[in-house]
Amino acid sequence: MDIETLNLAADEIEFRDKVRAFYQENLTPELRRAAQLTTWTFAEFEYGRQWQKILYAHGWGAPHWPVEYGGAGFTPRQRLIWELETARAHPPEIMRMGRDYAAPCIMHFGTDEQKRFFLPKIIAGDDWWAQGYSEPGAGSDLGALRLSAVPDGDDYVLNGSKIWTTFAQYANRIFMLTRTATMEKKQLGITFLLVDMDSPGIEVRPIINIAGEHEFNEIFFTDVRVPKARRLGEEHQGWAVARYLLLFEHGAGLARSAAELKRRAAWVREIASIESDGFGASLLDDPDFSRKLGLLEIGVEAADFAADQLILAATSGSAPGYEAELLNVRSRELDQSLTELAMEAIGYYAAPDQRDARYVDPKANVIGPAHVLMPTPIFLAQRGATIAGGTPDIHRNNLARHLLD
Amino acid sequence: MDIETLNLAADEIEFRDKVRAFYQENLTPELRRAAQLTTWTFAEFEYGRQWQKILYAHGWGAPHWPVEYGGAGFTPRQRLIWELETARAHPPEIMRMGRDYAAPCIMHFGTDEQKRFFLPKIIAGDDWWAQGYSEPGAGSDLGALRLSAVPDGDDYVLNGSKIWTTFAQYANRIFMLTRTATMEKKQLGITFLLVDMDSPGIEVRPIINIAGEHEFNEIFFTDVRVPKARRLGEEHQGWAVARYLLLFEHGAGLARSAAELKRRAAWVREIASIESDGFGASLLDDPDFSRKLGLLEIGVEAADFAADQLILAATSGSAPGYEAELLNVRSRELDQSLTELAMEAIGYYAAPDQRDARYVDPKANVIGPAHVLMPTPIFLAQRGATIAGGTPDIHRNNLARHLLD
Amino acid sequence: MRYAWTEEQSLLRATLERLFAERFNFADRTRTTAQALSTEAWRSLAELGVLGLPFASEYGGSEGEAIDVVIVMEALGWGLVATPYLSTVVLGGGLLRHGADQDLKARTIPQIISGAAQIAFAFAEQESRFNPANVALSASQEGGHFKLNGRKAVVYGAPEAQHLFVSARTDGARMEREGVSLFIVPADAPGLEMRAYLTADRHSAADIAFHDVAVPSEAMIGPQGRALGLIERVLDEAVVAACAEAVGAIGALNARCVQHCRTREAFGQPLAKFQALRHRLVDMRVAYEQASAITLKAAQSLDGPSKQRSRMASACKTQVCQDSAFIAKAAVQLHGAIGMTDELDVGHYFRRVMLLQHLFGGADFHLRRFLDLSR
Amino acid sequence: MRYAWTEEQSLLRATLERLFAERFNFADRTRTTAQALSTEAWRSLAELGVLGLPFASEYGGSEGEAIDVVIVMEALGWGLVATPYLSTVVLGGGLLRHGADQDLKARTIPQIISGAAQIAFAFAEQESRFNPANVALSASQEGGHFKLNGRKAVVYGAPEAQHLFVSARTDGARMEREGVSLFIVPADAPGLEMRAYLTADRHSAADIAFHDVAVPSEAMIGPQGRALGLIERVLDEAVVAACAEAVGAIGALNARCVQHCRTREAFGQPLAKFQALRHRLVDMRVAYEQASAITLKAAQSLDGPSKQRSRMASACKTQVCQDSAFIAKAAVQLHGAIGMTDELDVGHYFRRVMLLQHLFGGADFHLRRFLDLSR
Repeated sequence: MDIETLNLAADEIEFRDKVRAFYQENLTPELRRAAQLTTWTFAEFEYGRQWQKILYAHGWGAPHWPVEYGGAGFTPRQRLIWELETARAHPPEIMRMGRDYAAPCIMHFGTDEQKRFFLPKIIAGDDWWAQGYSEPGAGSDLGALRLSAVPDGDDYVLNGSKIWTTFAQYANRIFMLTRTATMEKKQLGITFLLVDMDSPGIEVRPIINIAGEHEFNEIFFTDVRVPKARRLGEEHQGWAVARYLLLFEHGAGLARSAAELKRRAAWVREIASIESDGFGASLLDDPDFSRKLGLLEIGVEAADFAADQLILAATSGSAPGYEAELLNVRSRELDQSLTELAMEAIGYYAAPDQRDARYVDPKANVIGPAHVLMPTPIFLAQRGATIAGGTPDIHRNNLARHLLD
Repeated sequence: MDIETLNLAADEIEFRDKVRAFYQENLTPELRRAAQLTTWTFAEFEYGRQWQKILYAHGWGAPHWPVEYGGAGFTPRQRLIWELETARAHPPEIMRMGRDYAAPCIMHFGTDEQKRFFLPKIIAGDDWWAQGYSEPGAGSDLGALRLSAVPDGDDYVLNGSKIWTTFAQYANRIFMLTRTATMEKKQLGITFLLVDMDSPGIEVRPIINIAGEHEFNEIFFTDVRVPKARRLGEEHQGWAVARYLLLFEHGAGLARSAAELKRRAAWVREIASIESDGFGASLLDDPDFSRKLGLLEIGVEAADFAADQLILAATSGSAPGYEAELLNVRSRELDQSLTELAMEAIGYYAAPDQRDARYVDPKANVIGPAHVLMPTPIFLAQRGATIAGGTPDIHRNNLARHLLD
Repeated sequence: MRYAWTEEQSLLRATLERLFAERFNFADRTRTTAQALSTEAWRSLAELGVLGLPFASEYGGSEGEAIDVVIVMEALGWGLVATPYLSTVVLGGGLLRHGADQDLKARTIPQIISGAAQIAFAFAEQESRFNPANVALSASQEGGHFKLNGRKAVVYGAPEAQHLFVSARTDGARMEREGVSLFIVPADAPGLEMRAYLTADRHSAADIAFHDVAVPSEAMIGPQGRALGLIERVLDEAVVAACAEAVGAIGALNARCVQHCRTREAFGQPLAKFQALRHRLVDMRVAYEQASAITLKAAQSLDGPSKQRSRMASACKTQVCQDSAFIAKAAVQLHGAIGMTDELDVGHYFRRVMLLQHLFGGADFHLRRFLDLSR
Repeated sequence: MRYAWTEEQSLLRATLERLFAERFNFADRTRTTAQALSTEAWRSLAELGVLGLPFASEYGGSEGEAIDVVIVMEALGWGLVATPYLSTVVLGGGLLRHGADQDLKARTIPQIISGAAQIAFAFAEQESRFNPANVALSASQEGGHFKLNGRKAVVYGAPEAQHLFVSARTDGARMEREGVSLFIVPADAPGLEMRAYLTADRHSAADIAFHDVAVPSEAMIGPQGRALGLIERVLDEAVVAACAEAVGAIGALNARCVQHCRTREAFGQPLAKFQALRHRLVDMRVAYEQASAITLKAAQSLDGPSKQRSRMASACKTQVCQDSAFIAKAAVQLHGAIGMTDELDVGHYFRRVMLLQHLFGGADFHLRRFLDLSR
């Protein structure tokens, strides 16, 4: 969505300018670079951490939270403007599992004690949460969870392992689904726990991803004791918490992801305009390349418009749901195709392994021109866009159920 | 396959020249036109009939038949040369259900009486057979056949209907699968009958196809009496006959279909070289059009080479089977894409309904230039290429069974 | 497609859908000819005032927006109702609205609205493919009038039209943008020779030959040799209208397919139980949503700046061509042999959708145009 | 792919498959570095005499056909074994076989066959993309020798090579076909500056800068300014070889996927029970068959007339790029999260296949070349 199409009222323009000014002043070159060097969901952790502290210092640490917990109390329109301006400014993506996933659940299911203890540390950027869902052998099928939590006095004793826990190496807390009973309905008997990463018996094993980066981890739990006071919601009822959390994982960020898609398309166009076609013209003049780019740009226009309609409907209170999932399937295909096109654009320079040049504080110079640094790792890492959060097959299964059953 | 790649021996060259000369002399302009005006499997019936009589007069009415029944006694190599030269000459396709499907089954399962009676009329082009397989509600699923044949004295009494019987309006005989019993295994209880189309109680209803042509029919059977002497194979064992027939439906014509694919590609290229791109050049110079054509031409090269290997393997005795089906799936996609490209090439002139101009003896002049006559009806009719003889889904099911189970 | 329709728009959609479902559904069509059907539908649309939607109130129109035309075209596509709406109201009406003088408007628009007059726009030629500047038909000035000589190809709606708009070259070489003029010509003008025919999708069209067809200079619309801007604007509107019809048609096809998969059985269970088909139906729905979105977006751009208008119109055609062809082919495939017959509406939708691909330029033409306008 | 292999060819295939499966399978690799592995593999290939396949017997080669090289490359692809075979034997060996004089052949080819010497071919530059005639690196004659100045980009095998073939411009403007010459340069020549690195698919490569690198005129291969024909012939051979490696790799990926679907369970049943996946595996197999067919056909054309040779090589790359990218992406997708890790070979195959796309020109470049050669 172009913010221009919102025809803003005077006070909304004022708000927009305030937000723009904030980004103008606070996004340092390092922070901008951290955003540009992001291949997957989150920016290099340290810079995400710094950014969250800056946001917090301005009272915008978690604008969407209720005011009582430190939220900014934006109106739906202001929230929309905030998201659009954020997309426009392109700050580093913080490790959002605490602020955007755990926190809302703690607000909804947590005890006063839990709220008092956890929420301030999250918004302040002092606590960082990992998400302990998947287990080896249980990917998209959460019903098959096996990590056991056995009640013992005031504690649960945890044994088992979690996998694909993004950025767990930086987390000091983890919210996780554990098996406290085996029942007829497999979703029952799951309990939602809030665990300290420094608990004795927790061991983190890094998993290097296809782009050569340390995104994922496997976490082993051996007789890890977790106080029952750290249970969120009822025992065996963790599924209710997980379902509630899902709302925030999906519904949120429609505007952001549409804007990211547009940024990606513009990025590819820029790379193509720099690259040579080998015959004296720019790659952008190559009929085959421009054709592929054009088709994707048109797809982005369509996805962007569809997103607009859902966002406007959402701000006026009706839930997207099914249509959002439809749009999501298409948007991820578009995004992956764009990343592939970017890699195609840089030709032979797609090949060098440039990991050391991809830190905010780089350990090596770029091999080749500057614009060849990111396409390959982004292409590789974004293969995960159709794996994390459900494969296209899973989404098509859901959508087919809605369509046919 | 290019016949050049066969490096022929002297006697084979002699044979090839004999075949070429035959086509040279006997393919009249009308017969050539009949072949060019074919949108689906068979040429305008009357010209196919004429052509079969010419073939028969030269002793080539059914070259692949055993010599005792009038076959030409070709060697496998000669058979291959014959097919390639036939593809090259492009004679009208005859309504082949009698000669190529029914006859081999009669030879294999038939009584001497049946052989003596049917085979000579087929090869002479006096008898023309329809294929009575599909029924309303039972498309690819032959186990679900319901048309009943009840024994009564020396006859069976038939009630029910057959559908999608191609060219049945020209047939004087029909071979058909009938239900004589309902058993545990649904394929059992099916009986294979050879029926005269002029039997009392048979009624033929034309079905106009998507190209506006009368290809299909529905045939209704009401108390139709068929002598038991017209049963082919054992009672309830018709499935064995059907399976045997399938070998001939699939295995055959690998070389022909590969050659047809190449002819189709050349046809599209020719149309594109005639058509204007609207900006002063030929459509063949349009980067988008040429791209699509080139990709298909390359696909055809690959399919052609794969077909060659199967043909060579087959002439040396090993059965294609699975690989043939794989190739088939791909070849049909390629062919349909080529027909779509041909229709795209002629732009606005794809629109006029030119049925009356498409007879060998036309009832109207072509609207627009001559080359715009065929693309649309061929495109429309060829949609059936992925329906008749099994949909891509059906083929993928079969192939997956072979690949995975 | 989620969209915030106004109350009037929702009412219009409902009315048209009911009309076409009740009075023009496919099952009844065997009873009547294509022409008779078209005539009757045309009368109903006139009665509903739909023919006046885009026109100014001073001529009896209802001052509708571009979106309203999209609604009508989508409904026509959904109902598979062949009418001259595109040629008469969108093309003819568009040329009148944006190009004609007061007098001509006052004489012609009321005839359109009442359903009394139909119009066709003859712009394509055998060699022109999709380039509207590629005009060979010549208009040579002789005293107070022009003489038209040449041919136009596949002019939709011409056989029933009273007035023809004709693009002609008054100056310059064949493909030059300059030198293209626009004339309005009575369909019965001496020297005008029509070969009328039905198209494969049951619309009415004609090839037209002009032999010294004489028209007065007042018959020229807009400035001499500078009609291309007007023509391109109206073709942009027609592109979006054609896309809207395609969107309606593929919406109907998707509905047919879901219905078919629920009811038709194979190997002992309904088709809707096969995962491969389930996923295909989802992909068809995704494609429909996409086509629908880009069409609405393009419609919103039609009255904006000309570059963005043309850019979005071309984006729209590019996208809708792909999505509609995918859906139409999948729909026939999914219905199997019955989808290959003239007896089921699926095959008729298929032909319409596939021929809409070409109308006013195919996906390739518009993709290049989109790219040129994106620089 | 059904193909009539000779007995020797079948034996070679079996030998290499066993060698790579037993001594170089992915599981063992964590124990050793990429370089060490490559060196060991290289030694084994030398011992088997595989490095001598394409060379004439007078230099110790075994006079093999183009198909034999395809067999080796396919096996390397299947085994995911990174060696300098492509750079040393196919590129270097090809330039020697088709371009070098007796003396140079006699000095160099035995070194290659024994495994003692490696060669790299520096042809690409930052601005050249896939056009081998786009050469800016200059070679200026000064008395009895030439001075090379300029840069070459992403030269595979350069860090380990003793000899470099370098395309340089002795005459004409940047993109002219005339004026391109070929030189052989010692890797340790003064003024030659290498930045060595590993590629994302664990091959060894370098960017090379030439500062007044002096070479004697005897170092020039073929006639001055007329090396492009030779270069294009060898690049055609390399294209087919690269495609063969890709075919081997996607064959292995398909096998992995079938295995994974049989064993991995989701929602209580093996993946191999889901129709959508079953059909995808069939499509992957169809794509593999197609890539395999066009590669063999192209190999058969390599020693034929140059136009058909180049036409089929380009057809091959165009087709194999599409099929291999489709399979590689589908394979990662189908394995899910585990396919996204460095721990499973699938991700390594994926990177190799995706980078092979670019090598010697991508699908678009070769499609246009195919079309030009089809006129």
